[in-house]
Amino acid sequence: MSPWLLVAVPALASLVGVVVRREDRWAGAVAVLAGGLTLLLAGIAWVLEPGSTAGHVLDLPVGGLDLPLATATDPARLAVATVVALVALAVQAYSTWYLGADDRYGQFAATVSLFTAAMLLVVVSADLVLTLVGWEVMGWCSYLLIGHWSRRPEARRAALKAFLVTRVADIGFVLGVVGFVAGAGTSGLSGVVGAWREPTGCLQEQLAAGAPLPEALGACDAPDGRARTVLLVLLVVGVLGKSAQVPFQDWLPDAMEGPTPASALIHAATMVAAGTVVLAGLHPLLADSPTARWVLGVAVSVSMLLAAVLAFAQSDLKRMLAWSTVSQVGVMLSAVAAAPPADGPDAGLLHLWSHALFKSLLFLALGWAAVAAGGTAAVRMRGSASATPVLRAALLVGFLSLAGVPLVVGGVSKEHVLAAAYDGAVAGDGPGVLVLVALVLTSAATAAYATRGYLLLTAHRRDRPRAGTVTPAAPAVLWALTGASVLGGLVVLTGSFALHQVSLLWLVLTVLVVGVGVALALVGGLDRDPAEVLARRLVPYADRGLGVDGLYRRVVARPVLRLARVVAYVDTEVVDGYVRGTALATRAAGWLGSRLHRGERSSTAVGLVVGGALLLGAVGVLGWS
Amino acid sequence: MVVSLLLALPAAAGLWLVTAGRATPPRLARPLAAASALGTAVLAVLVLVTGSQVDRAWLPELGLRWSFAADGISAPLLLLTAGIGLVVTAHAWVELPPGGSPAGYLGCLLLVETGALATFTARDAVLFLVAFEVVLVPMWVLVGRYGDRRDPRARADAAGRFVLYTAAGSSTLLVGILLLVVSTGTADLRELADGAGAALGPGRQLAVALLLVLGLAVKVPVLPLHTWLPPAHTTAPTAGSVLLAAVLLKMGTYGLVRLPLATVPDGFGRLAPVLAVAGAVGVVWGGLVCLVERDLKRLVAYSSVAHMGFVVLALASGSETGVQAALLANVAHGLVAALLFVLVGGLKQRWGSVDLAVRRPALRETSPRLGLALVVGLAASLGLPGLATFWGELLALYSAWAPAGDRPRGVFVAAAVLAAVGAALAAAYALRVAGLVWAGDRPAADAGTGTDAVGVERWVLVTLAGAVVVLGVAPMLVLSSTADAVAGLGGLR
Amino acid sequence: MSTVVSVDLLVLAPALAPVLGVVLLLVGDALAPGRAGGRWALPVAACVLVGGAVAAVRAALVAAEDPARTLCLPAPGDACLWSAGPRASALQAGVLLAAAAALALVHEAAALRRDTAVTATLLLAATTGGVAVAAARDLGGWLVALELATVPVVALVALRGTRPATHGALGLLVTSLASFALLVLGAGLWLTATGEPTFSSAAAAGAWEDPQRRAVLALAVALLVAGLGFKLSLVPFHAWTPQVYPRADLGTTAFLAGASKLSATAALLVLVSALAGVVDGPGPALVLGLPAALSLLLGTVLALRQEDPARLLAWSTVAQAGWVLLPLTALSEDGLRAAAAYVLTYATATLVAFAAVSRAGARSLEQTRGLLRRDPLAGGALALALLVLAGLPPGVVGLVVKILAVSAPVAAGVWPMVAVAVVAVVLGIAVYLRWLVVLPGPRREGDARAGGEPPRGWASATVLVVGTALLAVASVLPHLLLTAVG
Amino acid sequence: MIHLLGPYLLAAVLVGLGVAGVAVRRNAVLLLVGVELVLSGGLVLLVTTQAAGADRWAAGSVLPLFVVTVAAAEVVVALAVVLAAFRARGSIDLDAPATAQDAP
Repeated sequence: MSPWLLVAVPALASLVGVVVRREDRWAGAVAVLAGGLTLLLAGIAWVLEPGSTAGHVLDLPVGGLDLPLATATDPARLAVATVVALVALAVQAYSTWYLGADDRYGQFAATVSLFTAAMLLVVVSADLVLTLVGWEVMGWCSYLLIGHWSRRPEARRAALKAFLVTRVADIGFVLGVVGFVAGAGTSGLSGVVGAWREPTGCLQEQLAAGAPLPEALGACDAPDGRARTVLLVLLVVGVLGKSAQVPFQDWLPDAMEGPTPASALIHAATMVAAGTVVLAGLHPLLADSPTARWVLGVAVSVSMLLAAVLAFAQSDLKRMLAWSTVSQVGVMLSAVAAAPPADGPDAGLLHLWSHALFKSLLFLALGWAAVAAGGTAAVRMRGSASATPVLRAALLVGFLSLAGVPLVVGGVSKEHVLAAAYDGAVAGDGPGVLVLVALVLTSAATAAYATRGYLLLTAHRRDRPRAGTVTPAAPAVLWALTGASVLGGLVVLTGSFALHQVSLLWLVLTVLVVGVGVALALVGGLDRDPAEVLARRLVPYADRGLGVDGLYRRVVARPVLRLARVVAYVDTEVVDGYVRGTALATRAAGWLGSRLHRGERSSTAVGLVVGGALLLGAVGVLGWS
Repeated sequence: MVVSLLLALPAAAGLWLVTAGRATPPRLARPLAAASALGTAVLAVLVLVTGSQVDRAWLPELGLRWSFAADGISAPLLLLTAGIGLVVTAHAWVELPPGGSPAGYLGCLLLVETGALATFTARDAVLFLVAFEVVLVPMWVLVGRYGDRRDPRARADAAGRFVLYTAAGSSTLLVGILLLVVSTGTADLRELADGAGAALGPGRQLAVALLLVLGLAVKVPVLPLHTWLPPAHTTAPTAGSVLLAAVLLKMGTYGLVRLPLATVPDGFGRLAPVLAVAGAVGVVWGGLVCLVERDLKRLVAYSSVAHMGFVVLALASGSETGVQAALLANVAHGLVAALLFVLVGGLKQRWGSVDLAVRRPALRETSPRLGLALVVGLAASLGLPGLATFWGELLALYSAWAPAGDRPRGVFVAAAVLAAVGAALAAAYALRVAGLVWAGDRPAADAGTGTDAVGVERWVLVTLAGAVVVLGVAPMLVLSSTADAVAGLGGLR
Repeated sequence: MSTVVSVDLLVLAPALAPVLGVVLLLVGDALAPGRAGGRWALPVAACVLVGGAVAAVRAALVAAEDPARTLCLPAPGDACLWSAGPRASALQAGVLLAAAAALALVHEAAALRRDTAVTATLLLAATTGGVAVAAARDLGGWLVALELATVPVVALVALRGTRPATHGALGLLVTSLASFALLVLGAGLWLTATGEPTFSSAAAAGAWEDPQRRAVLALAVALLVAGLGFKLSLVPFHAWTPQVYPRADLGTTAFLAGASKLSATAALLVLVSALAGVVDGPGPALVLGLPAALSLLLGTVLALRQEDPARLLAWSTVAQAGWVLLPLTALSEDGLRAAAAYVLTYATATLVAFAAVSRAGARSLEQTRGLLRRDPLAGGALALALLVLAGLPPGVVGLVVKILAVSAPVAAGVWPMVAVAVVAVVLGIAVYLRWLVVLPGPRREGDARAGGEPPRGWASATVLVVGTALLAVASVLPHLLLTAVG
Repeated sequence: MIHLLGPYLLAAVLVGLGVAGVAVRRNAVLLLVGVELVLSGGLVLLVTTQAAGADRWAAGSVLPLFVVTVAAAEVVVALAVVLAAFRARGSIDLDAPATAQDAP
């Protein structure tokens, strides 16, 4: 079975979905059936035939460049593909209820299908160009999904911001891809890795010999060590943007303006996590480049800790989940950044797997609760899940997982991440120590806000909250995801992810750290909002994401717009000036000429003849001799 | 034989419509024009299938032959032109601009198509120039007579600027061609390409390349020779804008491939860094202007400048990949620009103006079909994978990063970085338009529903959007057609 | 040693035909003065002109291999005073047909005047000179023929009798006299420099070799060019053109713009063909290039400002004269051919334009608004003529001759002229499009002529039809034109 | 041939005088006189050339005859035009206004 099928089914579904977008029932049926089929295919592939690589399905004759457009289906990728398909199916099924009354449900479902296809493409791609295709399409889908309720100005702005921030970061990603492909002469992942694995020191030598950079660049077109570092950093920048890591983190909380199922999809299994998959594919190169590892390590360490703290202090629970995503994606990437070459990146992928399950569960549960409560603010949602058993169960499992309690899926993966970071710290040439410290602190903070979230949502209320009217799809989805979150950790037993044995020590340490976090959250007792108790002063700042939005505007948006105005002015007044100047000069010459001929005097005419003859004679005699 | 028919059919129909048949009522003129365009399209396919060519002496004193044939490089452009010809004649059912007789308008459209087809099939350098000039007058009439009715002065200015600016370019081109012809002793493009300028000294090569590039750069247009484009686009009727963007600009890039790149590769190589920087700056420049431009039609025009910047950058790289990228991006931009101009023309017809400063209800609410087409167009404009522009522009970046061996790599890498930044700007302006027009900034409640695209307009949009998607998913449709011919260009390395 | 000069009447027929016409007219007028207002004179004149044109075409066809020569002197030298190759014959045919066209326009206005026979006689006399100069190879014949082509035209202009016309005639007269003096002086210097009374390459080559004689040759060529510059309306010898064109009657103006330019070019070609291939370098190119560049620039720039069609065409003539001279700066055989092809195309297009203006009776560009609807024949022909003059397809022949005109200096490497030509192309397009743009305009309310008045005059219609047909054929098959000019 | 210097000088002086006359005179007849002076300079030049070294056809001697004839014909036309101009506007000043409206 070709992995292309995995991509083609949801892509086709989106195409069909666009055609039948006016008919909600058809659109829903197409989306859910396609989602189910995709999951089935992914599962079958995972179970039956891992380990194949296929290339050259499309023959693109582009001169000297080799574009195999290869796909790869190793077990880890297929596992991730399966969980992506699962979450996508869950989101599609859930949306039939959540957006059932929406007048643009059809478009939404089609976009989700396309989004799924793009993510699956990134997952199965073993080709940088294919990866880029999926990567960019996801960005566009996120724009459509976040801006789904485009009647609201906030949604429009959030969509714009999400796309622009990620696209700006993508400058790095695109250039990185182009650079790697150019150096290798092929876009196939194995070819790129092979070519760049043993780089030359050409640039280094040229620069040391005193050649200026442009010349040195011209002299070294073979894969080069310095160039590799630059390209890796560029790629990392792109990944940081899509994954909403510092300094690009601020688009993600704003993206909560989108419908909750869209948030679940974007956060849990697709866009923000995609960077982990990409970097995992390039891990052999990354692990060899301390600079790139440090850039990534520092960014994700800051991100995960900062985001965890901000999550704790959010007054809006949906935004709390958003910040938790930033933090958890940081955790995934930290495994890639810190893991020494021998360990491989699979700890990060495992965390991607588990995060997909529990984060989608949390989002979908929260979405239901928010519908019941009529808003997502912490004050309003207080106790909104307390009356619905399925919600309580889902939230319990979800938050336990988020906190990283051992044995549920989140705990299992987090232990592996910690172990990888520890290995990295021991190996010593990467940011292992930093990452390890950040991870431990983040785990505690995560446990604290997870506790806060659970406490708030399931707090006892005098008035019995309404459960909201739901179709059977919603509870079914939640039950399924709850089950998956509980049992998902068993995936380590399948051997799909290349993991090291985790010693019991990590179990104990995790329990300890989580315990500290939970205890911290419970300082104020069970009835009070821990954020009120511990971080009341921080809340207003946290809600605004520390004002980074203003920073974006001041540092990027406004200067660019100012430059644009200058350019537009220069374009019409200066660049076009020479055109108008020519016209003006012609007219002036014409005016001057007709002034000269105004008299139309015959004597002038004769004078001109005589003068002209003299001039010509002089020119002739002087010129010819 | 077939290739002669290909040129004769639209020429005859067009000439008849602008002269004897000027008074033909629209009810007859429209089907006639559309039928000619359809016939031309069929003939274009036939020409490609049969490999028809014609080659006889036309002006032996000048070594000028009446020589037309299509090869892999011209094939996609031929089909594009024929397709766009169909689109614009069909569009006459949607909009017949006032200002003169409808038949004359349709005739001018067909004549422009003729000129473009002749340009893309000409196999003789001087004949190429003659064909190049054929489009000028009909296009001038389209802009100057059938253009925007509101401001006659602006109309005359735009039309005059178009024709004079491009004439300045083609005069320079003429000098370049003549110099090339007298230096090599042949005007046959194939022979010239085979010779690859070997007969010329380095100084002569540079002079020829400079003249050719300067002349063609006006048509492309390459920054800073682009200022004729925005007024022309803003003023021209919808179909005129479509032809201008989708066909006329392509003549410039096609010329760059056929003339300087193929015939004087060394001279072109020495100019390439300048051209690459101009292209990359054009990408950023166009993007920046689009961020603050108020008139949507002008905005699309400036986005054309940006897109053509990618094409120029790819061409300048001088590698086979670069030329392939340029040819692909060329066709892609033709489709996308056609789609956007049809859309914007439709909006202008409905709203009276396309000033972005006017707050309007969401297009996706009032006219969902137009909205969908707009989103496809804008997404293509920002280079979304899966749509036509992506491949060309990515490969353009690639070719700039890894240019031909004799190019100064540092300059090209810098240009690639600049162009990548420009691609991000493309996202910014595309989303600016999407935010203002598609998502709307006025509540829909007080707007009511607008008229959506129906009938011919709908099918025109569906066709163009479909073509954009198809080319995005299957870029090999163009690439495999051009591959052999590009590989055969002597000057590439 | 025989002293008999050989005479071949058939070869001389192009020049003899108008002479015959002159004789017929004079005799006829003497026998029956003022009969039928002298209108019978025009058909007779037209017949002899067309007959002469036929003879010229025949000569061109016969002379394809070897120039037709007559008036050959016996030894020593064995030179022929009349030598018409295909190019000269084509120009002769052009002169004759252009004169016929001018005659047709005279006919159109003939109702207004009584002295048609005189007009026709003068016209034929001037034509004779124009025809003869193309084939003249000796200084004497050349000078006489040239003046024969000029003097009657002065009288023609003055004949109108109005105050502006006499003013124009006076301007024309004094300029022509001055330039005649220059020509004589130039001829004298030529003889001094070369010691040969003929325009032959050998003579020029001899003078070119000797540095002292070279300077005299330079002065001679400069003065000859200056004298011809007046007839061609080259800047700075152009000032009479905008004075005369709007003030003379259209027929005379058409003759000045058509036949007169053709004969002047023919004379210039005689001179330059003696130099071509012999002299080279920037100096000789400069003597031709300076007036050419000035004409190209000044003519176009001023044409851009004109409102009166006749004035516009006057300045356009100045600019086009620059175009004729441009290829000659290359001093090569290709340049000669290009100049001949250019002037033929220019004359045809200009005559068509004058015929259209005459039909429309327009005294300003604005009055031609809507001409395409009002009078499709005149409007369409005018549009094509303007496009040819601008060098834009569908007036392909205009473009082709421009390409030819530029290719000669490109091949010779006369770059300044090429640069000027590029500028002139663009400005020229602006000139003609400015006129073209009003042609298809809407019907003007309140314009008396706009009410569907039936087109008049078969004579101008003939000029329009024949001229347009020539332009159209040459556009499709420019090869024919180039074959005609060798 | 030093003995020919005189005639050459004479020709130059005649031409110079004529050119000066043409350049400064506005009266049509006086201008004609200037032109004739230039012409006669040209004739002297021709004849001198003939004297200096005969060409094949004695053109230096023959040409002046032609030129004088043509010049005479020209003067006839010229005087006719001048006469017409005088009749039309009462002045033979070259710079008299072209139309009655232009007259001050």
